[in-house]
Amino acid sequence: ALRLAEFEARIARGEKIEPGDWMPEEYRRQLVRMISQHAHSEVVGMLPEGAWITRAPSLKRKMILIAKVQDEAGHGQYLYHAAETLGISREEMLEALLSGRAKYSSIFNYPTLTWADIGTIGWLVDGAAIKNQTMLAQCSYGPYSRAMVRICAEETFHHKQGKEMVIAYAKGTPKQRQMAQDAINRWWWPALMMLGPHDADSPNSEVLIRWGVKTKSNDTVRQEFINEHAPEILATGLSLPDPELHQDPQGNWRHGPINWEEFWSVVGGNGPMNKERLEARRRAHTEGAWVREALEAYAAKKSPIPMAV
Amino acid sequence: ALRLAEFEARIARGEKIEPGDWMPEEYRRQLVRMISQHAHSEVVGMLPEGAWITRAPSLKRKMILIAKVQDEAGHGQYLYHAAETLGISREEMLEALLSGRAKYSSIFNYPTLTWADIGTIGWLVDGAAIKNQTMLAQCSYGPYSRAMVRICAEETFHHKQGKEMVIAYAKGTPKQRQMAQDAINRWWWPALMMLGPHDADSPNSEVLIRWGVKTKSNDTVRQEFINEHAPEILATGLSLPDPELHQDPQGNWRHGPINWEEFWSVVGGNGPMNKERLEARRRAHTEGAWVREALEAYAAKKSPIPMAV
Amino acid sequence: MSPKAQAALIAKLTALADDELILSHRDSEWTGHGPILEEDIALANIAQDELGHASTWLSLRQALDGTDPDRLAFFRDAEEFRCAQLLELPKGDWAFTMLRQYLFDRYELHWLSAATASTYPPVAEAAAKILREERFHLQHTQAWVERLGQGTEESNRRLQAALEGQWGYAQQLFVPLPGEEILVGEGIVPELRRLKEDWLENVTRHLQASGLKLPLPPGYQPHSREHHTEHLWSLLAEMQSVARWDAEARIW
Amino acid sequence: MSPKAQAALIAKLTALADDELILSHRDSEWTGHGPILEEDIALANIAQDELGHASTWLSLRQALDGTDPDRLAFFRDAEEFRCAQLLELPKGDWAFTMLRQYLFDRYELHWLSAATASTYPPVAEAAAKILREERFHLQHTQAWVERLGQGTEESNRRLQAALEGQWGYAQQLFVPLPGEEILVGEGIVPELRRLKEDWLENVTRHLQASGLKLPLPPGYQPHSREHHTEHLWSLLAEMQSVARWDAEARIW
Repeated sequence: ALRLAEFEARIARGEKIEPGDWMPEEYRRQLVRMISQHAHSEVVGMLPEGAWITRAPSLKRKMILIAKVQDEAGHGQYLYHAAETLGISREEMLEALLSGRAKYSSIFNYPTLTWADIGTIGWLVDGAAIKNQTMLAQCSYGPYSRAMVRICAEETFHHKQGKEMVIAYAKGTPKQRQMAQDAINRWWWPALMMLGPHDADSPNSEVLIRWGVKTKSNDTVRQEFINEHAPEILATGLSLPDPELHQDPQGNWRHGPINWEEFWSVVGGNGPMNKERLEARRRAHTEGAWVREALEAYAAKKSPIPMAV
Repeated sequence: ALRLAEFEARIARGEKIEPGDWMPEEYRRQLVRMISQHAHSEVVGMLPEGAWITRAPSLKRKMILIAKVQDEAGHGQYLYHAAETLGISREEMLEALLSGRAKYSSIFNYPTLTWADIGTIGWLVDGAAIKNQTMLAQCSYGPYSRAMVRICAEETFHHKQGKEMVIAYAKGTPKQRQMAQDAINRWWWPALMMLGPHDADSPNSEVLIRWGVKTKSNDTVRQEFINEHAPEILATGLSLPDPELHQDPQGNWRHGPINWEEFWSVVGGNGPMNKERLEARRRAHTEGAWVREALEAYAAKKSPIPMAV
Repeated sequence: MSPKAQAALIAKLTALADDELILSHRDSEWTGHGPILEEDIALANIAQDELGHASTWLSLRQALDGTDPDRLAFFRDAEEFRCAQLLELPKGDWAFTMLRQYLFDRYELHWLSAATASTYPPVAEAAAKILREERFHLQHTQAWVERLGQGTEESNRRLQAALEGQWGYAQQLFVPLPGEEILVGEGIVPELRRLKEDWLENVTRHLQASGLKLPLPPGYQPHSREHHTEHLWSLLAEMQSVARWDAEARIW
Repeated sequence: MSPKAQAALIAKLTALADDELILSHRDSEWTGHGPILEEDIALANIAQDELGHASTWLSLRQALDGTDPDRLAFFRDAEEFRCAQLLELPKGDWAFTMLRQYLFDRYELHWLSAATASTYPPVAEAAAKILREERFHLQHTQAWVERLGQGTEESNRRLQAALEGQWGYAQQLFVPLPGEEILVGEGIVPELRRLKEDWLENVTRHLQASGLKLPLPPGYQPHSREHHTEHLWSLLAEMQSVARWDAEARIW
């Protein structure tokens, strides 16, 4: 109890908790859950976007998209490292993902149906992620906080590129405009949902806020996201699929009711792409088994010189 | 020697040899070789054309192509049955194909690169095949002869459809015309080659003609093919890739020198598609193994009621 | 027919055609790659029939609004297609293909049987004609489900996996189009809700008798034919690649 | 530069770009599906570099004849592409992908090293720039060939199979284009025949040291870049599907 008080005092003073430091088991557990979930989201998130690299309609867009998806793999890597500082191995985390025990962001269980989805994901999904990550960059756990700072910088770049793309299509040909509108219609609500349940329904929030893991509630972050994105999207001439959306006297953009039934159904494994995403990861893992075995066999032969993989 | 004389006398009288009849071992061996090779050609021949079913540019063409490839599978089936009457099993024949010991028509080791290849194969490849098969319909071995009669009727239909398609594109848009010309350029020589080496270089021809298996030499059949097709193709306004091609005073269309080096290289396994064709067949066979095992297991459970597969 | 009913009928005929066209595409991907030569023939035959049915439904639409069937098949974009998502899923293994064809054949049989009583004679006649072919398909795929379900452990496992992957998608076959109630009201097409009971009872009985585990959790169930899977874009990119390759060509 | 040399240089730049573009396409098909996360990153990096090189060569062409690189990449048909067939082959397994990249990297290293001495400064400069990246690629893929060749029996078997599938195709990298002798004569590009000896010696040594069996029978060797494999049409149908989807669009 003394150690807990000391721990909470450090957090209250704004100090960062570092890997060697004492921490409550629940703090460790919650961080492992959050960071690994975040890492998995980056890795699974490569799938819906990666599938469009081969179809990108210009050399420039293709280059931007490969670089973006590569960054996501890189983010997954930092985040697995950050989680490892809490005493869990990458293998354990992967096993939890592939067995379906671990979660990843619900948003990646929606399909990418047209090229405009790529811009829209950059603008809305990365936009929502940035709001969340900016908050997490203040996190009390040092490695997670530092990973977030680095990731946020790159995501801001992706966000800008996505926005630029959607705006270009909104001003483009009728088919391009229609494709952009369709993408906004499909991604708007899932982007709001990905910021998590309303505060009243968010079971972990209280302790996470007390320990400085989260510094803002889901609804606060969501409001920040809407306040930035709703007017910008409307300014392009595209519409948003929420007839109740309006700005209140305080200047906040208020949304209509969110379909939480859909959210929980997707989180529970019944989204359009849950099965396929997990199967794609499992297939990559299974089909890569012989490669990993070959690397181990080779490393064993060549030891003591360690192999850099 | 008496039996051989009797056998040759029957053939000389134009009688058909039937499965139960006595026949020289060499006659049986040559027929097994030819019929199984012919069956394999039908089955392997499904691959270059079948790959375009999903890309056929109109509902009518798509329908015609599925039907055609299905017919080829059917021809494969008749021919395997015809070969089985000579005491070889389908499994043995398949094994010979998949191991690379058995041959199939060299023509299917060329790639189908554009949609016009489909029409061109119908016109030239089926056209060449028909010349050969019409000759084989006179064959002294009853089951092969009857299979040829049936197959020829269907191939004549495919030939007509292919010709109609190429003529339509020859009269079509510039891109269609160019695509048709390119296809003719690529398939003309292989079609001439598929009728086999010159008579002087054809090791099996003599005995096959004596026993009434073949009733015409390779060069004779090739001349028939050219005499029909060269003027028809030229009449569409397309050209043929043989600068020496001309009609002689007897009315025969004479071709320039054939690149036999290429022919033997393709026959020897080094054509553009040899590896891929064989691998596609092997993959289908391997991936279908569990299905065939399931059928056997099911049949064993349900016996004595025989299963109709 | 009222203009509203006509618009609804045009939409319905398109959806019927799109189901058949896309299923035919997936089936035809097997051509030359089947596990047994005889099955290459049988599946090519089914693919051909389904393609023929697509043409039939499109020609009924053509009679109503003059649209060219080839333009509809080869020049519509993914978001304009109205096929059910079940039919877009990649061909998978032989168990996946046979099961999908079975679930669809069984649905089609119920739908066509009821549609022979359509008050709109072209639908009634087309349904009667197609029904004859579909009985053969069903016989064939029903037998395959039984053989694979009762074959080896491996074949049962693969079929069960296919079922788990398809069950939620199959339910979409019974979701009516917007406006379909008008057609049902006028007796032009059968009501899907009713057919679903028969279908469910029939397939459940046959799947269980074949050794498969049911009921299943509902899983993801697509609810609108305006939305598709990630696979449709690529499927159409391939299917339409020749037709769209030459902007000037009018005749193929 | 003479008009003849200019035409030959345009053709050569196009072939250089097409090789990189198609290889990049095949590599990028792995994105999200690699055997190890770190390798997803490394291969995406290579794909990105190759795409960058394609852009570089196309921009050199643009400087000569004003052609827009995007039009060349997205609106040319298969028969107008001038890539080597090796690069069109489907991605295969990890051994296939690593080996192809290795054989190509090794060829490119020799070519680029020689091309830094080009009498046409834009080629010399581009070669020097690209060479820096290619050294890293080669280091990476060379190490992979060794690891897989000396890893397990399975990895050796797969690599050997990949080698047998690619060996004949790889020889096409050293077949000059029609007219290329003009460029060689003017010192604009290196002569391929000479590079081939170095390449052959280098790859043979490394492959053998990695436990692979060489020499191999020559197999099929494509001899003209005007002809392609059956895979190119489908690859382009996918690659160009968005760019061609909207005939009016000029900006993507």
